[in-house]
Amino acid sequence: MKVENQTELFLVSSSPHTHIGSSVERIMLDVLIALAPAFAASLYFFGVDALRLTATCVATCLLAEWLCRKAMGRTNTISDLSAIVTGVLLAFNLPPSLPTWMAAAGSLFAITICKQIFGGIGYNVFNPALAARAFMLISFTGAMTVWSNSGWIASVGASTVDATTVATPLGVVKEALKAGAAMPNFTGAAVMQLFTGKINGCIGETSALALLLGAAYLLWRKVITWHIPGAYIGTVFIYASILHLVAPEASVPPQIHLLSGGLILGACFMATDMVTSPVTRKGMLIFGVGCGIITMLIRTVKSGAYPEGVSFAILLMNAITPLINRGCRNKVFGTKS
Amino acid sequence: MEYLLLVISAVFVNNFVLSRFLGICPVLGVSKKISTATGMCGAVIFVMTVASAVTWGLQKYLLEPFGLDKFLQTLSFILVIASLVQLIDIVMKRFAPPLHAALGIFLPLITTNCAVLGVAVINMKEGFGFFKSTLFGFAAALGFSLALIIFTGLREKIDRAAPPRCFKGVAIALVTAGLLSLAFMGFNGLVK
Amino acid sequence: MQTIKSPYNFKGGIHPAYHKELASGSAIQGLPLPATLSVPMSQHLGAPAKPCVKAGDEVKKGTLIGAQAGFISAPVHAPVAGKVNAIAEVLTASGRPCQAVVIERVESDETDFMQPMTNWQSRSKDELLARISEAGIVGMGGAGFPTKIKLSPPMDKPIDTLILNGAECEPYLTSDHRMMVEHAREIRLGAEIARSILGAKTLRIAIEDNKPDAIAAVEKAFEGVAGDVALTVLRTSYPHGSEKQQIYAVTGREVPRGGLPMDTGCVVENVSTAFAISEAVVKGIPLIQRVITVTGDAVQNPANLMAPFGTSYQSLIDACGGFRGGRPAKVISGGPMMGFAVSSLATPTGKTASGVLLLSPGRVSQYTSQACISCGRCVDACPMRLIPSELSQFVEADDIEGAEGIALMDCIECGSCAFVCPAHRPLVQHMRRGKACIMAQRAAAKAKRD
Amino acid sequence: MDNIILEALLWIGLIGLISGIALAVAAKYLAVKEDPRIAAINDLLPGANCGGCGYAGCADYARAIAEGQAEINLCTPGGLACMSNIAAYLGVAATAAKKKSALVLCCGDNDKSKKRFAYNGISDCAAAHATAGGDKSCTWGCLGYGSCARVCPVDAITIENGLARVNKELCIACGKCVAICPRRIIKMVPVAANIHVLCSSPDKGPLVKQACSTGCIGCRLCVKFGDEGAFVMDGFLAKVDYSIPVTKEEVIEKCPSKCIQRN
Repeated sequence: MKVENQTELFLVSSSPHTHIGSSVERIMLDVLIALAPAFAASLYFFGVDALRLTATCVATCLLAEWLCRKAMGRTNTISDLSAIVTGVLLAFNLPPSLPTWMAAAGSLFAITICKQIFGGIGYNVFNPALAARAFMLISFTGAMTVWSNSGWIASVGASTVDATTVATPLGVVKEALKAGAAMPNFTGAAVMQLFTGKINGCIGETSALALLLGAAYLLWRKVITWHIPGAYIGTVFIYASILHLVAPEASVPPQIHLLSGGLILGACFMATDMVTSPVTRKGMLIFGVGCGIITMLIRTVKSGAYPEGVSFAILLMNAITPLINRGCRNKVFGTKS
Repeated sequence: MEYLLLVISAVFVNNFVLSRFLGICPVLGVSKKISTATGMCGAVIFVMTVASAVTWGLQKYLLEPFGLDKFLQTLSFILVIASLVQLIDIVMKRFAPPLHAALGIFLPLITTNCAVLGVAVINMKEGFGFFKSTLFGFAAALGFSLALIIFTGLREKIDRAAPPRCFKGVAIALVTAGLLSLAFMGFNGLVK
Repeated sequence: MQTIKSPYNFKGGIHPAYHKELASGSAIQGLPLPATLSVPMSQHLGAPAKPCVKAGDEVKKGTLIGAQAGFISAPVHAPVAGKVNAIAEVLTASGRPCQAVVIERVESDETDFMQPMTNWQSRSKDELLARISEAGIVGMGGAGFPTKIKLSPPMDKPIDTLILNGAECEPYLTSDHRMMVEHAREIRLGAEIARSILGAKTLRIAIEDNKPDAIAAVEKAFEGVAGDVALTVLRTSYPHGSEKQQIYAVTGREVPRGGLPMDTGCVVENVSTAFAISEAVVKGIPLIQRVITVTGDAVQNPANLMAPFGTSYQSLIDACGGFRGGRPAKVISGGPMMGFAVSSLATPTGKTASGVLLLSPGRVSQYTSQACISCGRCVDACPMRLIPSELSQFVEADDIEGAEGIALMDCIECGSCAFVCPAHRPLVQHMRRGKACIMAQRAAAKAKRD
Repeated sequence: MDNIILEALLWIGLIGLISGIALAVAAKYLAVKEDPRIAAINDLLPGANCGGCGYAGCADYARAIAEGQAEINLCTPGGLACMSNIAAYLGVAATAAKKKSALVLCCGDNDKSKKRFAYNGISDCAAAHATAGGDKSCTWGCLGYGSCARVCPVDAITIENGLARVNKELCIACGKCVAICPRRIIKMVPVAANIHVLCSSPDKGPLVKQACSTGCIGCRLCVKFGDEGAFVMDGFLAKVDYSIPVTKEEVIEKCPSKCIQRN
């Protein structure tokens, strides 16, 4: 549609003729900037593996995007940076020891099946990175749940858990509870460890501190609003607090829920994905609350197959986003009350 | 509690459409408009609940006493369900013509909706009693409706999407259904 | 008279860069008139006027050249003295072809005005309305709705509030601003005339707070007006000049969906229209010229010019020292938010054109055919609380019925959505297309019924 | 063994009988009077239930036809034969009785009628037309944004260099393009006719020349040299009277602006 105007003709379009100056590229760039602290943290905690996975995912996503657009005979969109964002987010959701080819396969799935088949950015119905993670979790269950030992288990004194089993914090708890053991003892130091990120987990999700820094940047740049992360984290907090108050021995304290299992990453960076979340403020709140409830359901029902559940919760809410949008339209100006 | 878990299981965990992959055809067929989809949901909930009850009676009082359940189950169930749907079709045409018009060809198609036969067969396999069978039929239909309505919402969005030409229409709808069923895997194991 | 801060803030709206400083300090001035003027017969909403002169006729300044042609229509008068060259077809600023009377100007002081109405207070309401109609006065804020009709609401819609619109929320434009600074007394007179016609108890003057000198001038001029009169200072936000948002900001009343401002007991008149009313009633001068702001970063000396209708944009630009930095990329009639981009500098001015905006290539952003990324910024910006993203996608998919179902017809085309859209989607154009389809369907259905 | 088979048959038969009776009773007492034409039209449709017509299956489409809500030419699988059968049954004129096809009455592509301005907006003719009157110099000519091509159910219209062209082999004369063209320059013409005046501008010669190098300037040469009555003037625009067959093809050469063309 853009006109290359070398001639002396005036440009004519429908109004308005001025623009605030924002662009999709700028939004994506802001997201990347916001992800930078978390990337730094992942390099610090996981070293070369973080770099290997992130580079693999980004490169594969870019390549897949380029190839898809080429094959469909459409204008190339790799310059809008959305493929890079997908690649980084997917990499952040992978365990450090994952083989490179699996990361590449997941990235390919994210871009081709979850995004470009629908026509590219804006048309996809599920967050590509999350859908790809769910796909990998089911296809490569073993490799997707192998974690390196960061000493967190020892620090909470979960002695009942087999010392060779290396799991994420919530995984530890779930295994312990399934085995009928007592709730591990969460010391202040253990919580602090969760906050800074020295724990087992996917490479980008561990450091709550770095992620919150990024989220603050996004809020400041007005790329996201507080509604989705606020409602999501708030719901998880309230739900976990109630459980903890009712049965302190059998449930994880709320602060552990908030700081682990990729909740911050999911709430601030994945649930806020514009394409797959509602457009009105009311819809965003419902979306966030829904994500929170489903996350907690998956986490706390003992027989559940997954200890964490952020990705599935967001995916499920992605699925009903069109329905939320339909039900949460604003009251039009002049509607009789 | 047991009944509640049964319902939750049938609606979310072992969703008929997204987990057992039954009844895909009406989901693809009537997911273009939310109004038609809700009508279809109503019809399916009604048919599946009634069919569960009727087939339970058929099994309990006819097939089992006469030792026919081993080989006549499928045949007789289909026969009963088919006539039941026809009956509903006639009744609906008489008393709810707009709904009948909205459902169009898809009402007779419930006859061949494998979810209906599926729920009857699962009921017998699990050895549910009358109440449990009926409840399971109802819950399974709820699960079907949930999937159908979610899918309709998505469908309205993907119908406006711009897939490559070869993926337009049902193809992209099936891809979406696949991804949706991937998302539903999150409920795995919540209820045994 | 008191000055109050607007007690109500409408939801949504945007804060574009205003660039008013380019022309706001420049006093209203005349311009060297061109040799010929093409006066369009359609400078208002409704049926175009019917030319009532022919080639070769001599006209004086103020001679009727186009007769009112229907209920919603307005007459057109000769803005200068001269000889009618031809009745030709021109493209108006909005791009629609219409008939125009081409006048070859002669230097002459002869006028053909109406009788001044000294002591207008003693005149009847009908006399005053007839004068306003005869003078060809239409809303000068942009829509061009005949003022006479606006000032004669049906009996069952009593008007209690007259709002003078001096918000001028469009970026760049300063014509109303200068009118208020330099002609506040005449505006007051016009407002009093309109108020007495309407029998409105309350009078409000709405001005955005980015025009302190206009506020001061209006405060001074309206000193001593009797009754419930106040100056409402609006916070600067686009689109405060839109009737619906302004009525809300001033009175807290919402114009009902599908309704008109008079349903809330309000009538909104632009300050320039009030000026035109006072000129027509007190001096007998029909509406033949207006202040037009020539501005933008691609014009040498931005200015506010008092230009007779039919002056070509080329003459206006010449009077402002020509282009700055080469040919502009876009020439806009009106402001950047709701104005029309024109294709030629031969476009003549008219009653509704409050500005000519010239933008250099660097200031112009282009629309693209990118997909909506559902960021929801348009939803936050929409002052009508619609969902522009969804509306545009419905229209794009030719689901006009679906778009109508989610209030497409409530769109006021203010452009806030497209202004903030990071995907640079031509949202307003989608809305216009959808609305045009619905209007066509309705017209067809009506034709079928009749 | 025999016994069991017999028993099974008996029971199935019995269930069938009961269901059948129940249905028969229901059908009798709960029957809804229906327009007999619906069933008849349904029989004429192919019964593929493909939904290509936009209705939920053939029966629904048949009902829509009987109620006069739908055109009879929407069935793709049934094609022409199906349409003429329905037309015969309903006693309406089959649209294909005298075969027509759509024709774009303009031959001014982007090289012949230059742009007045650079249009930046949605690719839709009505939208382009509403933006400053359309970007083509000729305000009567084809805008070339392809609204007709998009609405064509059989992909018979292509856009070449800013000009729509109808492939008359493919055209089914549904009239959708005629209705959607904002400039009203697509007309239905007999398929048999093969010489046309491809211009719609009623303007005087000099104005046309300014706007387009191939517009009809109203020189009347075609009227003079063509067959008696085959070309008629409508103001400054020549038109073809399709009731008169054209034999003198030299008019194509005679036309100074080359807007009389074979198609």
